[in-house]
Amino acid sequence: MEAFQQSYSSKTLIWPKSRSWALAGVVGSGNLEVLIEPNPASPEEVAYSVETSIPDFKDSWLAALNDFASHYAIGGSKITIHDQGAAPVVIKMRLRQALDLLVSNTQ
Amino acid sequence: MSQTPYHELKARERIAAIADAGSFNEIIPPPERVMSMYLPKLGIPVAFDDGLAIGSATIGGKRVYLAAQAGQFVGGSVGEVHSAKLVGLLKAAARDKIPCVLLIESGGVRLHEGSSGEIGIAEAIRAIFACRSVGATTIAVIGSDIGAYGGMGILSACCDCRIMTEHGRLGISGPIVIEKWMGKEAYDSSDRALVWKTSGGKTRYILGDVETLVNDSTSAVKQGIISVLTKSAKPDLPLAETQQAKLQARLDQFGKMTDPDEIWMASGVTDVTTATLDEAEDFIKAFTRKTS
Amino acid sequence: MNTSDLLQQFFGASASRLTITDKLLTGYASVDGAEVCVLGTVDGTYINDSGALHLAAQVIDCVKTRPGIPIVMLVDSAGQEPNRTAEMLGLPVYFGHLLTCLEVARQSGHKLVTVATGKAIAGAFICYGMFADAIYALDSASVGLMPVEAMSAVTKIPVATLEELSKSLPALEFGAAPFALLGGVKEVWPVDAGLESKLSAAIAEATTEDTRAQLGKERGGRPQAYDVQQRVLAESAR
Amino acid sequence: MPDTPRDTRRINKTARIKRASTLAQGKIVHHEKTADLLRAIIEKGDILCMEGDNQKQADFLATQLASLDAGDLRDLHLVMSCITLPSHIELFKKGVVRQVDFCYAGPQGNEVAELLADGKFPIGAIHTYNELYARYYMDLTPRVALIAAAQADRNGNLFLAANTEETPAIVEPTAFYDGVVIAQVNQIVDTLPRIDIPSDQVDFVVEAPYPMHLTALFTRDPAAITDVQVLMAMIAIRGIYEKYQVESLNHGVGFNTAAIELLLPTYGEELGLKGKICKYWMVNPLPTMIPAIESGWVDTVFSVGGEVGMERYTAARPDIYFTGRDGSFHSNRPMGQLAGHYAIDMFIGASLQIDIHGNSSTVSKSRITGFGGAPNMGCQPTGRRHPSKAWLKAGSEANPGPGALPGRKLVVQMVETFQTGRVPTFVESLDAQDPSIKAAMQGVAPVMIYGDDVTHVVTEEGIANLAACRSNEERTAAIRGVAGYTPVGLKRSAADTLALRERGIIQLPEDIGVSPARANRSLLAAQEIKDLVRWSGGLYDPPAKFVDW
Repeated sequence: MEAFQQSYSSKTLIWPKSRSWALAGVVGSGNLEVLIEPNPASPEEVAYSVETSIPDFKDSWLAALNDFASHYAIGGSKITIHDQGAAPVVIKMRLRQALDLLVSNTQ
Repeated sequence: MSQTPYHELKARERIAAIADAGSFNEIIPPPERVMSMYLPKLGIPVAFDDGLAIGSATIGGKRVYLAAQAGQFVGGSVGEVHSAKLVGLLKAAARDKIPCVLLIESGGVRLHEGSSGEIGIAEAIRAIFACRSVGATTIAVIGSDIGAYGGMGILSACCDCRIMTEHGRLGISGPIVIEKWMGKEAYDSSDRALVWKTSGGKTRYILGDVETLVNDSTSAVKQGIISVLTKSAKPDLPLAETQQAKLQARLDQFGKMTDPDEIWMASGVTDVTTATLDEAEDFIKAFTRKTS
Repeated sequence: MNTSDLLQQFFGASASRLTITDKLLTGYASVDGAEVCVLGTVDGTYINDSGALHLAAQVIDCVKTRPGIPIVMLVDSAGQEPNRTAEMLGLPVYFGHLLTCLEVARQSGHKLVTVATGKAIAGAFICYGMFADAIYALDSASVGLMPVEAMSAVTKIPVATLEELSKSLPALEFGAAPFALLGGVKEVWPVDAGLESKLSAAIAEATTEDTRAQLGKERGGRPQAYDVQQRVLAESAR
Repeated sequence: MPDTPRDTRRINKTARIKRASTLAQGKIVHHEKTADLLRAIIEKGDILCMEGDNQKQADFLATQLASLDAGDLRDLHLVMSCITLPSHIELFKKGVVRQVDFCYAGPQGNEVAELLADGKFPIGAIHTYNELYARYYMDLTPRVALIAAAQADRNGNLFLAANTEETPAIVEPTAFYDGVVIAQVNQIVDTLPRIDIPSDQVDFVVEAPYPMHLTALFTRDPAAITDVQVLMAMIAIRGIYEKYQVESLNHGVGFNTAAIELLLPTYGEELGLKGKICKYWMVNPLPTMIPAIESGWVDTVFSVGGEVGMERYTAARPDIYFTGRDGSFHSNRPMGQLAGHYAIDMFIGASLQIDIHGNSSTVSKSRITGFGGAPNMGCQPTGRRHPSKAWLKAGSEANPGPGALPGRKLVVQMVETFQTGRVPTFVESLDAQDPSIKAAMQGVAPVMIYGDDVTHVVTEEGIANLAACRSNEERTAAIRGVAGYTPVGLKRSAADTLALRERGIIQLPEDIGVSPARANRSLLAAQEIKDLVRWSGGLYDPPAKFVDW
């Protein structure tokens, strides 16, 4: 297991009134779960926290997380990830799904 | 866009599809981070919900408690937190006398948490009977490839009702365990056709172990749940005696058979090949027609 | 200790009234002069569909013919029998039926007391013994999910790691004492120590409330279970 | 030298046959006498061919051969397309093999690597299929061939059923150069459905006690296709199939291309591509093609081999598949490979490793697999002269020059940037370049497909058009541009990537109108094996290991 935290600047997310969190994905082989929660203290930053079962992959993680922070407005949120060896494409897919779930009105 | 089959959905997607829109109110939601204390010590990633989402909801307008297991997370296995959430929910159902619907996808006790999950399942079984004795219907929905095995197989068998799809499997020992025990000649676990014929929804339906067999779609599963929400099987002497006779008759009639197809045929299915491919509705119709 | 000595310890001379068929124990005996119904497994046998049905028949008979007498369950079974045809015939449903019969008994006022006398492993323990109002184990009994070696083989976690961890996590340890720490067993009894009177007292104090989670918390073996259960009950009541 | 005899092989063959004559009734030998037959026929130093590929195996004969004592089998030179069975490996362990020339060792790849490390695997060369078949007519003609057929009649005529595969390619050179052909058959019958190999070319027939082993190698369960693979399939359809109007093609066996097959009736239909692309196929009867065939996408399919469970379906679709006069499916490996070499617009397949030059390989130090047929198709056939739309368009993008071909076959590598377990697909240098591996191959690294032959690399990130690159540096930058978050990809420069994107050499999903949000399994025409059975009208009989109902 490896754990690390990293913050990146990102445009401020307009937090929906009805929701305080969103979860996407499941922890399982080659998969991960992403929990996005508000972090109003830092509106222009996203704070990532990652726990992964496959170590020595931090460079790729950070590159993918940084890309996501620059492509989407997620400032003012903290994102926690539990990972069991997901490929970067899955990481980005789940981040996007969590964001979609958050801003959509469905549950 | 076609509807995603029930067996392909993840636990939370199942809840979203089965509960009336917007009605699910999660108990101990993910941000609460009530997670396994065992897995981190074993170097295994944890899940925010420990592989079980629980809450209250309405289904077809009727209030229920609802739980869904995440089969992807350590095989849907039942550890200490997972089982405690389940037990709490069942006790709440007994207290409030409302139905409890379990969307099951589990290989049984989580070995990584040792006897803790085993006792948890035993407690959950006690709680199921507490529900049954007050008429709070307990419903096990089994429609995933992982199915309901081990302790969760036993637990499912204790519910008032079981709803299965042809993808669901209900058993105790899994095919790999049996293959190791009996040898590949007796049970080839890679022969999935045999595995499903042994434990799958259709055979369970034929033998009368499930209330209803439904198509592998969320709408069919939801309809199935609605159709049994008011059914209950209070544990009393007549029920026990009827079941005793039925299970004895099953042993007498089929006990010497080894091939599930034999059971199908002896139960009145004339065209096994077609019946194997049939959707649940056609299967039920064909089976009822043949046997009536 | 062999089976007949053991039964002697629990039931004195009345043990002779019990029957063992295919390593399944059934019948009626007395404990401290009071009649009880007995069902159980012996010699670490595997329990299968017909075995479960055999025990269920005993429970039904008891409810019908001996209203209200206590039911004593003795457990010495290595597990459910891994067998394809038993699975095909619906083994979980047979076990579920046995449990249903026991619930019928409970509802009809029969007290249910279990003593794990030998192996009390996995499904074999779940399918009747663990369903009792009160559960005890002899100190010599092998109680738990599975031995550490077997757990290691399935989880791919080295035996040494599991053994080390089990010092702080009794759930990973195998045996009656750690199982008691989890609340799964109320009390561990030494063999040869007045088992009949212990059993008699156990029957007397048995109640239908399931207190295992609370015990597990008090004894430190299951630190999370009780609080989580309570929390669900509280949150759902809001 | 008029006295030098010029018929020694014929005389030798006569002697061999005579030695075995007491074991046979006519050409028929009882299976219990198989070991004796092999002992009587095989001589020291023989070039011995054992039939077997990634699907069909002369497994009974191979097992019988492996049961012989080392003293009975000396100094053999094995020629065989695939080293697949434990009994093949057994011969090397016994130390009776002087040299082996082969194509592919997939299932035994780890064993081969171990034997190689122990110096017990004397490789002549690793070939592509047609390359080895060609050498059967030149310097590697078998002295004895052990082959497999479905049925024989009492005269020794053979019926090969769906899996003709390479049997004729082995039998013909052997039989016409005085070698001995021994066939194992599932059954001896009075009358064959059709004759695929005439008895003239067969010396002995053994009815094996069990049917030959057949692997359902080309069956891909749609349930295992991921959303990411759907995304890649969408990218490939828009960025390559549609752009070049690919009419004739070969697909590899992976889930990536299975996803494409299952998107044709949905996504492809929506793009209006039916009748414009994917009409002529050189592929085995892939179950995942059933929906496309049933929706009228496909004109013809020719195959190198059969596929377990597709017998009734193929027989019922003779407009699509090649079938015999008996009505059943027919295949032919060398001819299929030939078609895949000369007559297709596009080859598309996957690989385990791709380096920064576009070279790919499936070989690692712990696993020696070889080539099979991919290089025959994943290459530029410089002997091709007939034009097609796709061929000309791809040619127009490639390096211009007075001596250049006017057209180009599309050779597409379709890979996820990471394999399972987060092993990067893109590497600076292939494992195949390892000195110990090269040493065993006379200094030549076992490259599956060379970068110079590859026209496109497709990943979940986008498409790199390698053919349109004008320098090696550009090609490397294009590969890095689609290599995602692999170490190779992390080394890209944003400026290079942007410049290549402006020239259309790198294309991201949005550049070709692909919305990743739509990349979902629900877009597949079939989501599980049972859907394929339904599409086939019940004609497809999936093997038991693919059934979950």
